[in-house]
Amino acid sequence: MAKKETLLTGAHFMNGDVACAEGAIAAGCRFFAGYPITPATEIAEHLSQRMPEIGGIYIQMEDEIGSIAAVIGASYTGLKAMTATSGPGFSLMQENIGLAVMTEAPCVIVDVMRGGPSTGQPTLPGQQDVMQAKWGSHGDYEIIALAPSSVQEMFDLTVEAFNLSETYRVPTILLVDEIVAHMWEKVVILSSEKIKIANRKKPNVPTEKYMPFMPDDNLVPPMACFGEGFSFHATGLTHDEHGYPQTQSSEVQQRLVNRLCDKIRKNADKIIRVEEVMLDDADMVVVAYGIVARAALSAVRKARAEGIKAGLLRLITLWPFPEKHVGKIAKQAKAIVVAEMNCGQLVREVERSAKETPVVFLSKLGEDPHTPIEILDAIRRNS
Amino acid sequence: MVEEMAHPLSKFLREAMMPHIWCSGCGNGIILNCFVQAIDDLQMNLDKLVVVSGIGCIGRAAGYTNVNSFHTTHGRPIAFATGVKLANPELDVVIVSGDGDLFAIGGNHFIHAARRNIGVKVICANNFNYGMTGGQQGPTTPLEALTTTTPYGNIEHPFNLVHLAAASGATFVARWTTLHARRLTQSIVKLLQKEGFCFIEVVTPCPEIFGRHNKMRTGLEMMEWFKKASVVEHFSDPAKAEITSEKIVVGEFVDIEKPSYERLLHEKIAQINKKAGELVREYAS
Amino acid sequence: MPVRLWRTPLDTEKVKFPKAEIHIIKDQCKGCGFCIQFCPKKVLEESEEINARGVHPPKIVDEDKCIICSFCTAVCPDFAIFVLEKPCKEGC
Amino acid sequence: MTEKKDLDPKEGGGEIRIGVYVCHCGLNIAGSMNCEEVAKFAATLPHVVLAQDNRYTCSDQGQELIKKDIKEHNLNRVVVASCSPRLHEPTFRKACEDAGLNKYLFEMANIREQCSWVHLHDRKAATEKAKDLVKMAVAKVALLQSAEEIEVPITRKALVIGGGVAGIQAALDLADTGYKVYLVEKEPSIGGMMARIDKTFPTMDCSICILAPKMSDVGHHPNIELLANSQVADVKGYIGNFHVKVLKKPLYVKKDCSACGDCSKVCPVIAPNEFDAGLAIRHAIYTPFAQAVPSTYIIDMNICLNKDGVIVCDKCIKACERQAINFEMKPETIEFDVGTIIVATGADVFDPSALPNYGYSKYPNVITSLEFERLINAGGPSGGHLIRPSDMQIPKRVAFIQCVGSRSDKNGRLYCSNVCCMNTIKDSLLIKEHWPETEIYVFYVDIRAYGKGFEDLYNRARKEGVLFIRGLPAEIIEDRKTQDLWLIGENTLQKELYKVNVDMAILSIGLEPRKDSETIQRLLTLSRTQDGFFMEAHPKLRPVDAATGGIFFAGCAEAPKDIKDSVTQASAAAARAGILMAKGKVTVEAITPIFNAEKCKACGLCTKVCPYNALSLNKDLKRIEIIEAACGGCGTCAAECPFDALTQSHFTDEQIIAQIEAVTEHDADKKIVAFCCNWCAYAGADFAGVSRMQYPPSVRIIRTMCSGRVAPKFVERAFARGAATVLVAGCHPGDCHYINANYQTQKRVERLWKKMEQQGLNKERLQLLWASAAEGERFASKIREMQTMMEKVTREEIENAKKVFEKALSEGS
Repeated sequence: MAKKETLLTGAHFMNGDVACAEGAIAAGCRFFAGYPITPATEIAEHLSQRMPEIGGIYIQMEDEIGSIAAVIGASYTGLKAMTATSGPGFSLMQENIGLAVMTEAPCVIVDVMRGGPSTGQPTLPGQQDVMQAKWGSHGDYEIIALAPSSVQEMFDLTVEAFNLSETYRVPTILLVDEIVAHMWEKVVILSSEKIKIANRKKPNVPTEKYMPFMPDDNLVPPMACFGEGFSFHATGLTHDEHGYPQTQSSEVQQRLVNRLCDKIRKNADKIIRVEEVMLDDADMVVVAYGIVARAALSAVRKARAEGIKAGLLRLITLWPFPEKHVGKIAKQAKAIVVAEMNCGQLVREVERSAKETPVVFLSKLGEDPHTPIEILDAIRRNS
Repeated sequence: MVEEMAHPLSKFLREAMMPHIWCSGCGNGIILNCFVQAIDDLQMNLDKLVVVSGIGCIGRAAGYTNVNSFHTTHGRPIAFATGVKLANPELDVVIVSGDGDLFAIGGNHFIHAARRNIGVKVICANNFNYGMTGGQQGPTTPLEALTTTTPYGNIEHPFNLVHLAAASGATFVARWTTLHARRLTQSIVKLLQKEGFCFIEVVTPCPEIFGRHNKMRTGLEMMEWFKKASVVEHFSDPAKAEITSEKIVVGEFVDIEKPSYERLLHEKIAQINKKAGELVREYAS
Repeated sequence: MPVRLWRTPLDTEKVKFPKAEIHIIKDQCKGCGFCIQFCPKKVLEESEEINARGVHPPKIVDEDKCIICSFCTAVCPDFAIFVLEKPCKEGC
Repeated sequence: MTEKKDLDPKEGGGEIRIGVYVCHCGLNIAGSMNCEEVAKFAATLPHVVLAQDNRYTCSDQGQELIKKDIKEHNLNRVVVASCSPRLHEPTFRKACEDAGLNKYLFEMANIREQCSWVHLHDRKAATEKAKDLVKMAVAKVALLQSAEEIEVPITRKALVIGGGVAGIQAALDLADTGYKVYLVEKEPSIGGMMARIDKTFPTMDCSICILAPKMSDVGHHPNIELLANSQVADVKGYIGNFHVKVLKKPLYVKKDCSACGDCSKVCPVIAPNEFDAGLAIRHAIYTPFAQAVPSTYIIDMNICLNKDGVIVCDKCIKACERQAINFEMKPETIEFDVGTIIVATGADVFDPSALPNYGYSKYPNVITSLEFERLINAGGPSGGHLIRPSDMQIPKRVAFIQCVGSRSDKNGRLYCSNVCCMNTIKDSLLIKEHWPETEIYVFYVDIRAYGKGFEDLYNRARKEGVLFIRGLPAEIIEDRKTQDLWLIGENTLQKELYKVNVDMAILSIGLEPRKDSETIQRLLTLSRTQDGFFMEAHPKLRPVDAATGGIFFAGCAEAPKDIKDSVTQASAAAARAGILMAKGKVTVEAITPIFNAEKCKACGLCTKVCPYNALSLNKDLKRIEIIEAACGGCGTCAAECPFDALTQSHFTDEQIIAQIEAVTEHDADKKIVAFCCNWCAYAGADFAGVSRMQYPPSVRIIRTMCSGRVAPKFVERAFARGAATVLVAGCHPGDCHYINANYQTQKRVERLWKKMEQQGLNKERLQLLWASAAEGERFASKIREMQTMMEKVTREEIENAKKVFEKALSEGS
């Protein structure tokens, strides 16, 4: 493969969007379809230059609906595919994210969150799409969403997003806040053999025996692609293991929709990643993700300096929600402080998992994220 | 007279999904018939054929065709197919969908795919209304026609699809009615062999849902209308090829050569990176 | 040069056309009647029998009149009719 | 008019000196009038310095005399009273020119066709009429002016209409001479009638064997553009400059066709083959016959299953390796310019089912001579075996029946079809050749074996034992069982009835004018004779020319002919056309409009009536501009102009009025003043003369080129001068030699009728007649009718008319 030359192995100074793009390339993404939108545009711009160099496809579609649709098409044709957008575009994509879920099309959607609702504040940060990422499309489904808080993570988690998406045949969302996306930091890119890559499972049955939606033991069906000699059908309609529409059978509906949820729920432990800082003895726990987690960390350090037993639970995987981790620390903590750049979204999941433990919520909207002092005050007040 | 013999074209159909859902007198079956006939005439490599459809009665055609097929969301088959074609230019990607799917909710994708000249082939069943949802007015509903949402007669001017396709840059544009089954098959054969974005509009009877409100209660009556009104005018000005109750201009309107998006793209890729992967080779020459 | 052509041409008997073998898959028929209506030789007509889908499939009136143009096959939306050439015995 | 005193006498200037020559034309004229008296009378007329009569003015001596007199007596005007100017005007004009006198200073008085021949039995009246005619001519000639003719270039290309043997020959001759030829054939292949015939008489050549090479020559000739399956849709323009539109009907098979015939084999539709007269079948996609040129296939859309643009059956499409079949082909119109046109449209055959007594199309064993040709032909449906249709058996006894559809006033046509006798004789010998034992009867009226080698053939047939029986059968009866035939009739030589039993009867059918002759006639403004064939310019001296310049005839279009005559005439026509094109230019008669700027009010009426758009109104200069080359010379513009700003040279108002006044000087109330157009009415009057049709001598014909030239004021003048009745006569509407100028005639006459009614005058006194050059009788009977009507016109009616129109004229001027 032409992979060796394709990777920018080594240490670089770059911004989050570029790191994301490079992460995608490292993950083996060879198809990008998108539509210009601030603050995700740099991802498209960078890939428009890089994709041709590595024999990949870059296309700017007529809108975000077309972008996600093309991504699903490319995915079914055997390429790892991605699109990148921001809130408004993310909303437009929701229907076809549902299609990707229903047809189990591996793909990555990067949502660089800005201030909403609607056009909102295109150039300012936000963490307001967290719930949309989980519930945005109609119907019941589970999905995977990751939240990087550094430029290095922009790279690493993009690779991770592709790996999860390929493994579980589920659209995977990289929820980035504008600050991380536009922040410049050092990024170290390892050589390809040191980067772990997962690819979708291929069928190992004769073509005529192939059933596109017959799951194996981990509930994920092996995936054939167009042009590989398996003539199969896929549809957004409720379908049986052959992929044939079954619009009248509640039995098939239950079997299908439950499996689509279970393949994520039952594999949640394998999927979920969090960062635990000074939690062993902590009775004051801050829960944060993305750029906010970085302020939270320094707040926790300051608190420790004041003798407060503070700790940080940084969520890397937002969906499926790490409820076990929250539940565990809830048992030992007096209170849990949740800081998000929204009016309270993920805090609801924390409350749900924390049972009786009180949860303090710090909201922040507009230009600046929470300062360490703001978070420290909250720690002080509740300790 | 023998009965047990199988229909010569049945090998192209997914027996499990037969009989199809289409009403008696509906022309969608004829379109499917002509399509698989064309595949047969060309002896196409079925592994390399992908049929994509959107939502609507004809949307089921993808599933009925026993090849790689994908039934997308409403209005999106062209965008989906764009991804497929770019990801593997060796595939023959055919979109079989309806007028509402392709030109109302999906109109934006259509004009841009035509403008880019992506090498996907679009066969549009034009039945003048939204059949599957019960016969609402659509982008091709004739003026004054009665539908379940234009009970007092349609006041919207319909699209002239062939004109739209030609203006948007399609390299092959044709219109036939389901009565012109043979010519339709011939045109599909051409469409399948041409480079770039190709479009065929097939005017098809929808007696149960559309016809019944417009004094054509049976498929036969609608087919007789096609017979009476159709005029073959190859390469006539698509702008003048309107559909009225008196005249339906049919024929092949556009047949030009123009490098496809995927050809240009992969030539560029080849220039930029000689060593680039699989995709490059076949276009590098 | 317009001459009135009233005779049966002397060699009319000599021209032989292949005989048709019409296959109707009755239960697949939805009774749209296209095959009957558009048959140039009016070989078919609606039958009295009612098939699995509750419609009257076509029946053959005169198979010898069929010229195997197969237009019925082309305009059948239900893949319910097709025509083959009768295996050629002597005299054809 | 202004007398050109300043001009050279030879240009008509100076004192007017007229010479009058009254011709006896042997006894043609002198036989029914007193020519001396006419000459004496002429001598008394103003400006006449010399008048004499002689036997043949058109003879060399006659012409020499005129030349001599012009020189010796300084004549500057000449009148010849003899035959029709349509015949000899060119002759005498030439004589004048030779003597240095401008040819436009010559005038003729038509005292033969329009006087002596039509008043054979009234010497006195004829003589008086002749005097009037001479007087009119003298009056006009005095006012004539010299004129120069302008030259128009001739396009060196020819159109041949019809691809039978005549058209083929004409096309090849012209093409070989080096001219580009467009050959237009209605049928999918050229070859026509000759291609269907088995053998030719009298030499017994294989017809197609000698024709086929010529056909393929046409197909390959670099100078010939063959437009088969096509029809002439429109012809505009004039001699040397015709613009032609041809409608090419679609073949539905592209040029790529290799004529392999695979399509025909699979085509499920069959129909009787026209080429084999319906005795053999062809498919809906077919080639007319083996040697067809162009050798393409064609689809007969009348029987093809693919109607209304719907392809039901695609067998031929699938069978055609070259993918040459195209159901979308549409008729195309091809346009080009030619200088000459040869009409070789051929003839139709008589349909004998019109004669129930012969039972054709009722009895299978009654066949036509054309069907016989296909039966006896080796390439025909029976492979050359003469079989009778009922049982395919070779007949032992055969009868030929002659003159079927010819020479009969009730059953078909009056004329002799010219080829049937020899054709039957040939056919009888063909039978004898293959089946010597066959009994052959030929029932005839007269056997006409006039041509070279014909009589020998006739005698051979008699020697071979062919029985010739004079007297056609009255009827044919079929024996129900055997389907043998009984022929019953009278042998007019032996004055006895016969009842002959035969196995098969062959009707020797005649030739007819094409059903669609009328179309060609209208397109080219031609004339037809009473039998319906096209009329030549002169039966003796211009037998292949049409009256319309630049158009010629070849083959059966002009009259029934055998192959030899058709070919001869074709070569003649080609030569005539070639002469024109070789010259490269043709002079246009100086009869174009004369414009008077002072009088013009720039109303533009003239531009509206000009059939050739030769006039245009220059709004800035407020004047009319004239394109002389485009002008056809009808003069209808001059008639239309309300301000006398336009007149037609050589037919000026003054000249015509002078003629009117000459006629009406004496006994106007006993005269019919007739204005006749040169091409139809005047020619018709000539034809009446040639046919010696008698009619009253009261009529005086004033010739104009077109009835459109007849200005209302001419008619008004005639009435004002006390004329009893006036006739305006022209071509039939639609046949106008000047496209449509005679529609103006109609309008003007209708306006006059209205006026007469309003003034309480009997409008009957003004008559309008449409008569073609062939309708001599129509003209004659109109004169008779007007004579009786004239006798009823009372004195005061005439006086009233005088008053009314004098007033009108004085107001008018």
